[in-house]
Amino acid sequence: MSTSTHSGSNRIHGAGRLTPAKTVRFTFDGQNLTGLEGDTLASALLANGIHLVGRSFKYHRPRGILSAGSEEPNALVDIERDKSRRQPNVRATVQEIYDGLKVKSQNRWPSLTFDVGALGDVFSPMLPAGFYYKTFMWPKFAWKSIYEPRIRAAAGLGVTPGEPDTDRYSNRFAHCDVLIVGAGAAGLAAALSAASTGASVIICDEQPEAGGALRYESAVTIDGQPGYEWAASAITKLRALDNVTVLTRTTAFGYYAQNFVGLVERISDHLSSPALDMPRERLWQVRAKKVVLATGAIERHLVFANNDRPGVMLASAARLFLNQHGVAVGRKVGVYTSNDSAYAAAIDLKNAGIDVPVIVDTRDNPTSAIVDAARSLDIEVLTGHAVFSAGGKRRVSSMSIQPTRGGSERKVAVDALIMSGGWTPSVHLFSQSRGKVTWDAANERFLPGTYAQDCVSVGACNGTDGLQATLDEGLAAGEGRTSPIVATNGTEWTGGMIGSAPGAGADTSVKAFVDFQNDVTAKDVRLAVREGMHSIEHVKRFTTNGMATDQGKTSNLHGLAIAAEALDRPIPAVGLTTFRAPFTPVTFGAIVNHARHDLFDPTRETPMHDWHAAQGAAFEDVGQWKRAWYYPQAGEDMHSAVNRECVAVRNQAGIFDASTLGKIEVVGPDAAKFLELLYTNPWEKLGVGRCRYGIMLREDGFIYDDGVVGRLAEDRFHVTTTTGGAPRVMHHMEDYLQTEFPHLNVWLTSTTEQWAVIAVQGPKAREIIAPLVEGIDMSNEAMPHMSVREGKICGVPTRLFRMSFTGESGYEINVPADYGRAVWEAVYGRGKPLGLTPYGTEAMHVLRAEKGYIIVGQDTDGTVTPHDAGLTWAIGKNKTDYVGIRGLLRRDLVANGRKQLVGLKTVDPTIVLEEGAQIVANPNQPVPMTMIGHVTSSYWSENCGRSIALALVIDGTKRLGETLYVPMPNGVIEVEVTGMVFFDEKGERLNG
Amino acid sequence: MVELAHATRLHPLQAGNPDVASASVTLADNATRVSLRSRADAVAALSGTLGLALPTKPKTTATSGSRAALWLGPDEWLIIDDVDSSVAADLAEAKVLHSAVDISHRNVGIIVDGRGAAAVVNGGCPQDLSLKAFPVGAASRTVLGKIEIVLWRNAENRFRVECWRSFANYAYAFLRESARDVAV
Amino acid sequence: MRKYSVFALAREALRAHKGWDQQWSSPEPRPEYDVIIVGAGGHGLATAYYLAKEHGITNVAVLEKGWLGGGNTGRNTTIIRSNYLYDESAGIYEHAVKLWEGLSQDLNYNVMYSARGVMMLAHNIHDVQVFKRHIHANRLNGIDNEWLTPEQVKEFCPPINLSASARYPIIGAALQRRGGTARHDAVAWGYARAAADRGVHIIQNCEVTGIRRAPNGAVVGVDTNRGPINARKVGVVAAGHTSVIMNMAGVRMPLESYPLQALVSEPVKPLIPCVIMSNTVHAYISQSDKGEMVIGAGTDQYTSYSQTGGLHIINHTLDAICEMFPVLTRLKMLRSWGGIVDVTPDRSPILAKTPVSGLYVNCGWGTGGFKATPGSGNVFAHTIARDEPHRINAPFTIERFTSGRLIDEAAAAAVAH
Amino acid sequence: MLLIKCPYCEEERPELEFRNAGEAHLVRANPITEQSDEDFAAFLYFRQNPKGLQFERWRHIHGCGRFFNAVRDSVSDKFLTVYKAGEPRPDMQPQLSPAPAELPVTKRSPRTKKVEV
Repeated sequence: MSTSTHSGSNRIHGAGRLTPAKTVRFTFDGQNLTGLEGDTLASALLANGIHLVGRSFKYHRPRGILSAGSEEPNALVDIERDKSRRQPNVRATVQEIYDGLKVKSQNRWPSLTFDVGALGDVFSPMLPAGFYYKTFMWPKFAWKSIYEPRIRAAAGLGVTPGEPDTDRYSNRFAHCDVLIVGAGAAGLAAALSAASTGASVIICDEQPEAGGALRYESAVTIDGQPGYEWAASAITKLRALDNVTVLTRTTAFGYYAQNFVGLVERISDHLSSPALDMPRERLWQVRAKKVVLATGAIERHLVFANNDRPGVMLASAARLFLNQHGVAVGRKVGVYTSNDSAYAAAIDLKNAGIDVPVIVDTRDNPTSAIVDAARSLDIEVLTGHAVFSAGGKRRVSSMSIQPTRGGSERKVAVDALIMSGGWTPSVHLFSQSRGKVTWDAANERFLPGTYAQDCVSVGACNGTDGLQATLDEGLAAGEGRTSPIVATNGTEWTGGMIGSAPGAGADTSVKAFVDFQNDVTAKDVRLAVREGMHSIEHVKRFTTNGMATDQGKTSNLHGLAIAAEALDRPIPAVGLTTFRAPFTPVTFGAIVNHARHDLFDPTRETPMHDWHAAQGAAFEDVGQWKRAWYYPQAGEDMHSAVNRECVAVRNQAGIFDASTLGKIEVVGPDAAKFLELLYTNPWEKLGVGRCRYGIMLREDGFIYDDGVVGRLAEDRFHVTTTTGGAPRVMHHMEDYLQTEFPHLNVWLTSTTEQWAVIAVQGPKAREIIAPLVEGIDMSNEAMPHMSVREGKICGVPTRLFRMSFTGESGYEINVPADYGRAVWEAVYGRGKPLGLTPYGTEAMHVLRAEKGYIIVGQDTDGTVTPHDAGLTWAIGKNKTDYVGIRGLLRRDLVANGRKQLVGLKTVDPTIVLEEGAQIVANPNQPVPMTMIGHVTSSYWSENCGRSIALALVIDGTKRLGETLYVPMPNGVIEVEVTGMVFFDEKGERLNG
Repeated sequence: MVELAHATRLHPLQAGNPDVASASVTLADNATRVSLRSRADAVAALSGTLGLALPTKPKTTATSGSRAALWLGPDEWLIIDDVDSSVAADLAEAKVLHSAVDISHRNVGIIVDGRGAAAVVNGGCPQDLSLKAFPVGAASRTVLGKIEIVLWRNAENRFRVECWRSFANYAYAFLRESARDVAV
Repeated sequence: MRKYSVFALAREALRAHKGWDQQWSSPEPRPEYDVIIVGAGGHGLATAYYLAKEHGITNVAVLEKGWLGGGNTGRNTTIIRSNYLYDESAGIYEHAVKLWEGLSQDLNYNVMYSARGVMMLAHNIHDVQVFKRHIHANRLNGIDNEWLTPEQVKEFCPPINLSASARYPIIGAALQRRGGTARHDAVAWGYARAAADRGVHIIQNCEVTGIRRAPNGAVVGVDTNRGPINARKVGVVAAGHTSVIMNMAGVRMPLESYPLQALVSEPVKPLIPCVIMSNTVHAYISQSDKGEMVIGAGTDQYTSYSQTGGLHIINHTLDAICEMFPVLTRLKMLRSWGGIVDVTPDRSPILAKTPVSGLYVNCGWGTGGFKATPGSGNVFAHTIARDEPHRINAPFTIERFTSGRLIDEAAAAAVAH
Repeated sequence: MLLIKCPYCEEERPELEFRNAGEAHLVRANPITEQSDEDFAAFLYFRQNPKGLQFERWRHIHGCGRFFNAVRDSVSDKFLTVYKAGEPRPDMQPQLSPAPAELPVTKRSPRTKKVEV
C-alpha cells in the first residue's frame, strides 16, 4: 500500500479519479492542510486523517463525517472568504475545496477537542427529550432572566456573519417540457430519452458532476463503458444538445403547485476567486410540463450505542471517498450492515489495501454472491451478529460485537466503522408535490403512491432495484429513444433494518442515536411514546427528531420504526412526517436574489425630483414615491422651514410638485354615467371645463378615495386620485366597469405618469403663470375656481386646472411629464422675484388643515363615512345608486354615537397636540379610560398663530364649543371642539 | 512544490447553451404612444385610420413603417410610433366609438439586445420566452421583478421593454443586473 | 397528575425516565358529553381546560380530526402581544397576555412564554401616526406600548439596519415589552395535559362529519367517523375549517380561508433578541430559543385548504427580512410550511353564539390567533357554560357584519394617503 | 406560483400576472337600496368558502387586464375551468363532492352570476 502524503496521509495511490498533481491548500481551525482539486471538504479532511469536525447541538458530543452528501447531519462548518462572506453551517460533504479555503468548526468553546459545552453530555440523564417543558418554571421571573438566556446561548449552531453580504445572487425563470431531477443512471437515461424527442429538457443534479451512485459503483458497466465514464459521456452528449440545459451543483429544493419547481444553482462557492460579475448562487424557478424525479435513495445508519463517534460512517460514503477521491476513511475499517450494500464497500476497501477485519451482519443467513465474494477476500463475515457499541470518544477505536440473540461479546479494534442500515428512497420532492406515499411492507420503505401532478419517479427513489431496471425505467419516463441502454454487474440492494439495532432496544438505556445533529436517541423516541405522543408528528416535535438541518434524511424512518414498535402498531398507522420544502437548506440570498439594495423595491421619483434634491429638499416616502417634504434653507429646521413655506403661500405664492397624484382618463359616451356610479357626487350636469371634488366609497359605505375630477369634453374626464390610492382606485373602477356595469361605453386609462403636475398656489399665482400660458383666458370670470382648460404653457400642451388644496387661489399645471422639469423651472424663474416659494408635503398638509380639507388615510381610516367626515354635501341627493349607497344605510352607519370629524383648538394655543393622541371627556377617570376620539391631524399654524388640529370624536358635531381633554404622559391638555376651518372661514381667497 | 491548482472549469451556461450569452441594455428613443381602446366592431375603421391592421389575436403585434400596434387586451392596444407622429390627432378624426389617450410621456422604452436577451428578461419575467411560446412579433403586458411591463419581441434576440416612467430606473437597473449574470 | 419539576426530573433521571405518565390519554368516545369542542388546537383545548377549571364542566370531549395541536397552533410564528387599537381588541388580547404571564405555573407545563418585547417598525409618517394612535390608546387602556426613537430601536435590536439610505429607513418603533413569544407545541400539550387531568376527553383522529340537530333546530350532537356523539352544546373551534363545519349546521360564515406560510432558518447563535414586525415592508421575525430565525410570510391571494402556498410569497417575505437585516442573506431557509387561516372582513375574530341554539363558534383569528389562545379559550368557555358571552367577547358577534359595527383593526392601519 | 389560463389571452400565464378577486357570482342587487340588511350583509361578507370547488374571480391585471371567472379545487388548487366575465356559471355537478347544504340562515335566492348584462 502506498500513499500520496502531500494531499493527505490517507490518500490511496491509484484510487479515485482526482489528479494527484492538482493540490489545493486550505485551513481547518487554523491548521494548514492540503487536498486535491475535486475533493470535498469532507474527503480532504479524511485524507488528512481528520474525523472530528464538529459538536452536536444539545450534548456537544464530538462528531465526525457521517455521509458523503447533502444528507450530512454532523459535519457542519463555518467557511469564510472575508468578513462579509462568511458562511455558517456548511456541510463539509457538499463543499468543494478551493485554494485558500478557510474552515472553522462550530458549536464548541474554547476548541473543538476541548469543548466546555460537552458537560451537557455528562448531565444528559437530566436532559431527556422535552425536559424543558417540565422545569425552569420556578421562580416565575427566572425563565426570562436566567433560564432562557442560558438556553439560547447554548443552542444554535454557527454564527451569523457580522457584515452585510457582498456576494450577488441571481434568478432565472425557465420553462421546459421535461425537468429531470437527478443525473444518476435513471436521470441520465430519462434525459437522453426525452432529448431524443426534441423536447426542451432541463436536468439538474446537486453534485458537481453527473453519475449519482455510478460515482462509487466500481464494478458496473453501461453500454460497455465503466458506469462513471458512461455518465460523464452521457452528460457531455446532453450538454451539446440545443434543447437540453444541464445544471450541476443545482439542488431541486421545492416542488410547488402545477409543476413549479425551485432549483438553486451554486455557482461560485467552489471557486478560489470567482469572477466579479459571477453570482454566488442562482435561483431557477422552473415550470415544467412534466417532471421526472430521479433522486435516488439515501443510505441509513444503524441505531446502536455510541453510533455517533467520529469515524462511524455510512458505507456508501466510505466507498465514494475511496472510488471518487482516493481516500481511505481508516486503516482498519470495521463494517456493520443489515443488507448487501456495505459488502461492496468492504470489498472495494479491501481491494485498495485497507484492512477490513470484520463484516458484522445482522442477518442470519445472507445468501447473496457478494457475501461469498467478501469471504473469498479473507474478510471475516459474522452473520447473525450485531455491533452493540462503538468504542472511543473523539474517534472510534473499537467495535463490540455480539450475536444478535445475545452471547459473548467480542471487541475488535478499528479506526473507522462503516455501516449500512439499508436504503431509504428519496421521496421528498414527490411528497412535496402532494403525491401520497404508500408503505412497501415487504421492504420496509415508503414509495411514491398516488401522483398529484404530471410527474414520474424513476430508479431508486421509486424503489426500483437493479441498474438495468433503473435505466429501463428512465428511458421509458423520457418517452423517447427506444433502443435500450445495457448495464452489467448492477447490484440490487433491498432490505436492511429500520429502528433500533440489537443492543439498543427498549430494555436498554444506551445512547443510540437516531438523529445525530439534534442528539435524539432511541430512548428519547420511546420516552415520547411513553408520555402519550402517539402520532409521529408529536414524536417528532417532542423529541425534535428529523428537525435538524438535515431534515431527518437519515433519521425519520428510524424514529418512526422505534415509535411504531413502542406503540405496537404498524408503521403506516403511526404515520409519516410530511416532507416540507426545502429539500436541503437554501440561502436567503438565493431566494431574494435581485431584490436587494436598489432593487428591493422600486423608488418612484417625479420628473422634478432632481430639482428638489438640488434645492436641498428633504424627502418623504409615500408608498413607493419619494415626495419633497420641505425645503430647509441654511440654518432652518423642519419647523421653521415649514412655517416659512406656509406663510409664503398665503402671502405671495408657493410652488408644489403634485405629480404623484393618481390620474385616470375616463373616456366614452357613458363616462359621466360611470362616474355617477363610482362617486357619491353627481356628474351628469358638470359642465365641460368644470371640476368637482369627488368622494369614492367602497360598497360598505366607507370612504375609499377622493380627488378632483375635471370634465374635458362631454365624453372625457380627467380624474385624480390620492397618491397611494391610484392603483387600487383603477382596479376598483375596472372591477365595476367590467363586471357590474359592462353595458357602459367607457374606457379607463391610467395617466398618472403622463402628466407632471405643478401646483402654483397663492394670491400671486395667476400673476406668475399667466404670462407663460397661451390660448387660455385666465381671468376670474373666464376661468373661475374649479375649472379646467387646455392650452399651452411654455410652448408645450397643458391641462390647466384652477383648483386649490390650500384655500388660496391657485392652479395645477399638468404638462407632459418630460416637460415637467423645464416648465417648473420656467415658472419658478418667473415667480421667484415675486416671492414664489417651493413648498413640500408638510406645508401642504398644514395649509389644507387650516382649511379643514381632509386627507383620506389620515383623517379617515377605512371606518369613516362621508357623513362622519362632514362631507354629506358631496353626496348627490337624488341619486338612486352609487357604490356604497347601500352600505351607508346600514344600522350602525346611521346610528348615534359615531365618530365625527371636528376641529380642535388647544386652550393653550402654543401646545401642538400629537397626532394619534386620544381624547376623553373626563380626564380624572381611572385607567382604563373611556376614550371618545383621537387626533387625526395636528400642526402649528404660523398663519393662524396657533396650533390647530382635526379629530374624530364621538358625536363631535354636537360638541362644538365643548371642552375635552387629551391625557398625555406629562399631563392633561385641555382642548375646545371647533369647526374644521381655521383660516378664511368664508373661503373668499379662493376666488382672488 | 507542485503547481497550485487554479480551476478552469467550464461553466454549464457557457457549455452547450447557445441561448445564453451577453446582452446589451439600452434606452429606446422617444416615441409617440397611444393607449387605444375600442370594441370589436370599430377595429376595421380604426385600422384604416392608423394605416395598419390592429391585431386581434392575443399576444400579437402589427407593424407598418415606424408604427406598431401591440395587442394588450381584447379591447386594448398600445400604439407605438418611433417618430413624433400624429397618431392621437389621426385617431381623433375616427368617428367610431373608441378611446385614444396619449401616453407618450407615461412610458419609457428599454431595449434588450443580444444572444442572451431572453435570459436577461427571464431574470425577472416569469413568462415562457422560448421562440415557440413567445415568437418574434409577440407582445404582452407582464411583470419584471416588482413592476409591470409591456414586453415586445421585435427580433429573435431583441426585446423592447416598456414601463411607466417612474419605474424606468428600476427596470433599467434590474435588466442591467440580470445582464451581468447572463454575461458570466 | 404527576407534578413536573426539576426534582421530578432528577428522580426520573435515576430510573431512565421510565416513570413518566402519559400527558393525556386516548380514550374511546363516550356516547354523550355535556359539551363537545370541535378542534383540538390551542383555542379548543384551552376552552376545554377552562370549562373544567372555571365552570366545573368536565364531561367534555375535544374532537380532533388529526393530531392535537397539528393545525395553526403548531404552524404559527408564536407572536404574543396585546397592543391593539380598539378597546374590544385590546380587551381580549390583554386578557390573554395576563393569562400568558402565569400560564406555565397554572398548567404546570413550561410554555416558555418569553416576554422579550415586540417591536413594530415605523418607516414613514403614516406609520408614526398609526403607531402613536395605538400607543396613546393602549396607555389609556392600561396596556404597555411605548415609542422608540431610531437610536432606541438599534439599542433594543442591534443587528437591525438603521441606515438612512435604506429603501424604507426606520424612523421609530412601537415597543410592547410584555409582548414576545411562547413555545407553540407546549401550549397545546400543556392545555391538553391539564384538561385531560380534569377529566376532559381528547379524542384524536376523530373527524366531525355532521352536526345533528333536533326538530326545533337545536344542536343535539355530532356525527363523526367514529360514530355519532351526543351533546347539547357544541363549540366549533376549527380555524381554517370553520366554514366547512358550520356549513354542516347550515350556517354560512363571513370567512375566507387562506394559505399562510412561515419558515425557519437553520439554527444560529443568538442574534435577534426580540420580535420585529414591519407592516410597511411586510415581514416579521424572531429567533427561537433553538436559534432558528422564525419568519412569517404573508397569505397567498386566493382561498385554499391546501396548506401550501407559492414560492413567490416566500421570496417577498425574505426580501423584506434581508432589507431589515442585511446580515441574514447567508442564512439558509431550513423549513417552510403553510397553514390555513380563516379571515373575517374586519380581521377581528368571532367568539359568539350562533343562530343555532347550542352551537357556538370561535373563529376568524386570521394570521394572529396564537397570541389570544388563553384569553380566547377562557371567554369562550364562559360563553358556552353560561350560554351568554363574557363581557370581553360580547362585541365579537356574527351580527356585527350585518349591522356594520365592525372592529376593523386593519382599516385603522390603512395605507397612507 | 399557480399557472392560470386566461380565457381572453387563451393561454396559461404565471400567477404573478393575476390578482384574485374573491368569490364569483355574487349578485349586486338592483335596486340595491331596497335590499334587506341581512341580504346586503350576505352579499358583502358572507362567503361559501368551500373545501372543494371554488367559483372565483380573477383579473389578469398585469396581462390583458380582464376580469374572468374560474373554477378551482381549493384542496388541490387545480383549475377545472375558466370562463369570461358574464358567461353563465358552468355546471360542475359531475365534479362536485356532496352538494352543499341548503343554507337556512340567509334567505336570499341562490347566487347566480355576478354580471347582469
